[in-house]
Amino acid sequence: MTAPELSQPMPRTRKRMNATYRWWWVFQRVSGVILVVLIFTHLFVNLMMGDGVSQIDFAFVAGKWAAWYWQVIDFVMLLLAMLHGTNGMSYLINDYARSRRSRAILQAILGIAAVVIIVLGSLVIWTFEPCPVDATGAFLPGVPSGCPFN
Amino acid sequence: MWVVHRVTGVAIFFFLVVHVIDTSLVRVSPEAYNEVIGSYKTPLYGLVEAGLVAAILLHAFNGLRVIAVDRWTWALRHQRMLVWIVWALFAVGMAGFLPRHLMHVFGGAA
Amino acid sequence: MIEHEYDVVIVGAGGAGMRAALESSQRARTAVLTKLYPTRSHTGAAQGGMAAALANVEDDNAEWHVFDTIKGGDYLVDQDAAEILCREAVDAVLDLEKMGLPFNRTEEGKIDQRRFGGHTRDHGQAPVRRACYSADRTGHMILQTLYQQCIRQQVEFYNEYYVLDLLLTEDPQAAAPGEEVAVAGVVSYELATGEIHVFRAKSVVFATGGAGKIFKTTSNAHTLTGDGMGIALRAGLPLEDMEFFQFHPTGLAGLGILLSEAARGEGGILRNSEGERFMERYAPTIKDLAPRDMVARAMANEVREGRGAGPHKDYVLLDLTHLEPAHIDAKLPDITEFARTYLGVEPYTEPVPVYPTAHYAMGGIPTTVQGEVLRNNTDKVTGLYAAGECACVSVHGANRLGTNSLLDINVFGRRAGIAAAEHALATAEAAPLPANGEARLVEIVERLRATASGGGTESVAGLRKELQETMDRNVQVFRTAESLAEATAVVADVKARYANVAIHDRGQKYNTDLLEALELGFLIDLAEVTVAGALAREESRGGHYREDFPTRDDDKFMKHTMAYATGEGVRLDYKPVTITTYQPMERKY
Amino acid sequence: MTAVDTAPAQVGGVPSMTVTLRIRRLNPEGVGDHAAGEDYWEEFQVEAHATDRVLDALHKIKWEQDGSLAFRRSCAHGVCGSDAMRINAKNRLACKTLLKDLNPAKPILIEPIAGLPVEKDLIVDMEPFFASYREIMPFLMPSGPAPERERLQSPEERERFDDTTKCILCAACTTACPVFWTDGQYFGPQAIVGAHRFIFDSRDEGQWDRLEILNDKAGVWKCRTAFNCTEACPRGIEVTKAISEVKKVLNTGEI
Ligand SMILES: Cc1cc2nc3c(=O)[nH]c(=O)nc-3n(C[C@H](O)[C@H](O)[C@H](O)COP(=O)(O)OP(=O)(O)OC[C@H]3O[C@@H](n4cnc5c(N)ncnc54)[C@H](O)[C@@H]3O)c2cc1C
Ligand code: HEM
Ligand code: SF4
Ligand code: F3S
Ligand code: FES
Repeated sequence: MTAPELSQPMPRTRKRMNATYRWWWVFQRVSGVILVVLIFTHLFVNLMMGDGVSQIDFAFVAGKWAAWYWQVIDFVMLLLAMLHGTNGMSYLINDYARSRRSRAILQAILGIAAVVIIVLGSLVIWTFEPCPVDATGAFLPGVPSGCPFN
Repeated sequence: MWVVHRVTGVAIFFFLVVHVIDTSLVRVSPEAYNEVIGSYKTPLYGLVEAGLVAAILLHAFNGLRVIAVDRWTWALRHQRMLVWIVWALFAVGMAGFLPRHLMHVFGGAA
Repeated sequence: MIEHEYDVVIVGAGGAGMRAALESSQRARTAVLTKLYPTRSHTGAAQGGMAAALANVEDDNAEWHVFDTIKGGDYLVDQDAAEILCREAVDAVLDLEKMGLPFNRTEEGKIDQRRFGGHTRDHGQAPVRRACYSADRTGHMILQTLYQQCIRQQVEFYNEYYVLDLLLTEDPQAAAPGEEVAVAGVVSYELATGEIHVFRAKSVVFATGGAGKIFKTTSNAHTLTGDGMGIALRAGLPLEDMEFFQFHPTGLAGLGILLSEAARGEGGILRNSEGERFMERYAPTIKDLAPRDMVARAMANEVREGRGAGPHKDYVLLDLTHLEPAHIDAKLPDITEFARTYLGVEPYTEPVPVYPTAHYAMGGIPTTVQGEVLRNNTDKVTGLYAAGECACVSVHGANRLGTNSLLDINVFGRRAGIAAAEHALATAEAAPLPANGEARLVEIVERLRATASGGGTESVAGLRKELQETMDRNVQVFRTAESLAEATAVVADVKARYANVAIHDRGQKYNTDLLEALELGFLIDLAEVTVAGALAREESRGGHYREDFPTRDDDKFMKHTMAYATGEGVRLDYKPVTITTYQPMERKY
Repeated sequence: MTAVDTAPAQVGGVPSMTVTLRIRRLNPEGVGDHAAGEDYWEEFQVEAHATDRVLDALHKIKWEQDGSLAFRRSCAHGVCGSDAMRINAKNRLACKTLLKDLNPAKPILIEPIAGLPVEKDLIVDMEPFFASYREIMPFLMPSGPAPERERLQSPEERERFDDTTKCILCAACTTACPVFWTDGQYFGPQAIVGAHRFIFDSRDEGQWDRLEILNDKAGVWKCRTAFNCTEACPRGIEVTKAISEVKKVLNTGEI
């Protein structure tokens, strides 16, 4: 009688693995940790310090973004939050969209929205003009009082 | 807890979208921005804002719990306790924020 | 009716069925029919271990194992079969290890072994560590490992297909001695649809497990209704040694859930209400590790003589409190949890109430050592095989040693699988199916289903309860002519009323009500042959203890019972025991 | 009669009580006013002891009141995995849940496990569940020629995967997982438990094949650490821990 071939070794090689899902999973965690710091500072500065929410106006924003580090901080926050949020939303779409088609459509919408928001947001942060002027060179109404009059 | 994390995540996401759009108005004109921001300074919106902060706090603390659970076996074994800690931190955070915020919203608008 | 054709059909996907399938499916086209998903089979409930003289932890050899098996079986063992069992044991264990079974390990990384009842060194000198184990879930690991290998080999399973009839070319009782009777196939009922499927095959292997549900208090699953044995009996084949039923000493009192003998192997002690280690009186050498029949009788005797524990003085105590909790957790995690869950007893600090529970059918479908089924003392049924608890080789004789059954299913499951496949390969064409072969089953099913709409007055559960209670009361550890006569009468009454049984579910799909009724039919038939065999065997041997004939009578009863179902009731015949090396001696421990 | 009376022992006198069970039913062929495939609740009352299991109560209903009630069961003591069901909104084995551990004053809610197609009453189609299990190649894949005796493995190496060897494939975990409910693409926690058992077995060489499968779309990254699985597991397997160990291996590349 032949011995059973029950424990014959199987030839195999270690393959390169698709990193997409893992990468996003890690990103979700890393960005989460960084976001905690950023968002808490953001909230604290905007809502808790000084006059809280009522202090926020153009002047407040202008005051902040006058400093380059606030620009950097807010940009990083925007980017991470959007990527983190977008990926999170994409998880949800995957989970809840019933058909292949609706899944593809929703993912596309999400992707476009994310790109638009990120581009828009970064433009705003980086090209911010604390003392905007109109076509004639006059200051727009509402500019901060600190803007130089020339 | 998983549901809470999902719901808060989605809420924050939508807020963030709106928030970026309104902030981008600073590029349009200071007046437009101030106008929109001004409309946020109603008591109703103040409450919405409070809800938003609540969502962020919850999502953040719970997010940290999830990260901890994935990282350390100890946290994994004590995850139930960590859930309570998340709620406790959330309560503390809200206790620190709410009175001040509501004061600004209802009292300090002038 | 739907027809299928295979080389080999295996009925049952427990340890024996899947071990056979692994062999058969790599040689021939094989289907496995099982009434449960394979992983639900009761092999998964086995706890303590699987015997093999690996000698990993102390001196041991197959010869001693053979002797213990024969002596443990009170010399009713066929010694040629016992030799095969014990010699092939080492490979059976190593095969399982190679398939991935996670045995507990020694410090050197070898398979660990523990003590078990009746297993001794050097012909009874002292207990020996022979049971290979995986905590107290050895059977679970065997079942999982075999299932995993079946997945790997892509074995074809028909899950939730109840085999309910066997098709033979001739009526085996009408056929003359020497005349060929061959298997043609089996008839099965698909639970999901209620459809009847006929499987034609060159070889059929029965591996349908035990029949513990003829008793009320049992360690066996609700589904262990002895279908395979019942089918064989109805098809005109004999059943061997059915009066030998093992009562396991340590069932949770009142429930029957098993606490493995490993509990005693690891140092647990049985005590009566006075706290006395009473086994010292019954088996001075190996005390609590005496064979099961002796321990079960000792316990019942303690209770009978008023030394039972508890408010009704109707159980004894299994004491583990002197063992380290860490040791208990490492070696006996599941059974201690059973005590906590079901009795609310904490085994670290309290002794556990236990009482004998119906556990294992030593008897079954008679086979040769290749698993070939016999239709009388000598003639085989061509193409029909049986292995596992439903078969009787006979390696367990009058009393099975603990850990020898997991061994049995692996050794003889493998042998039956190989033999079935090789027979199929050597056979050009399966025997022709008898015309209308499924008619017998269809008729029964239709009749039962019709009762759901009226007619029929007896309830399945009610009859089953009466049957089980009488078996518990009269055919348990102690038996007498009187108690057996009472059981005979009750079984006959239940059988008569069974003709009038009614079910509720009139549906086709998942009609479990209908199947419980069919299973009850088998239980009744098996109870009948069990009682008949017990009444005729006027001696005490192994698991069969007659108070009116308290000694073993080798002159009259050194022979296997062969019970046949005939139109006029049970007919008993006898078959000689194969003795090769060991002459019967008095059994003392 | 001289044989000893071996009527079942009663451990302490347990008083009996009436309990109500509300069972989620479905008949694929229709019954009474209920159309084929319609699901509905039905209430039953049974006399039971506090120490009875939910399975005993279900049997009482089936055997004394309504034989058409369909559910799976076999071993009746929590080792075969047949009777996972939702009892008071939690996945458990009916044979391991004692009535005294539920609130007997309120009806006990019994439903089939969620996320798998219901066939009849409490019976669901287990095929998708077993398909996921088969997917992760749950069998030892050693390399090199088999040794003559056993492959050696130290007690410490054996201990690493002990927890996940206990799985009885009952599906309580997978059908409690909210991610499994949502889309049905997720293999579910059981498949990861099944893979874990081999990934951490020192004798196995097929880990990376399994890890590759679990690293993919339907694999471990879908787990949201909801812990429902760990809470549901009747064998006390730390399912979420097993999942997290698999994630760690994928992240670090080391086993
Ligand atoms: C609680 C307990 C503990 C035990 N512990 C040990 C131990 O430690 N050591 C030891 O050696 N032995 C032990 N035993 C005994 C041993 O486990 C069994 O004898 C053995 O597992 C039987 O295996 P089997 O393959 O014959 O049957 P089973 O595993 O019972 O399988 C029977 C199979 O047949 C199928 N089947 C049944 N009827 C039909 C039908 N009509 N149609 C289709 N399919 C059908 C079932 O679906 C199932 O797949 C123990 C037994 C019990 C109950
Ligand atoms: C404040 C710090 C934050 C932390 C610590 C954090 C943490 C996390 C973590 C760890 C996850 C992954 C959960 C899992 O895989 O189980 C996650 C998911 C998610 N996050 Fe955040 N997050 C933060 C901020 C944000 C913000 C600002 C948004 C919105 C833009 C957001 C939206 C989401 C969404 C939608 C998900 C997916 C939820 C799911 O799939 O269940 N998070 N978050
Ligand atoms: S891990 Fe636990 S809950 Fe899940 S199938 Fe296995 S035993 Fe059941
Ligand atoms: S419930 Fe599901 S989400 Fe993960 S922790 Fe368990 S698999
Ligand atoms: S019936 Fe076996 S697990 Fe419940």
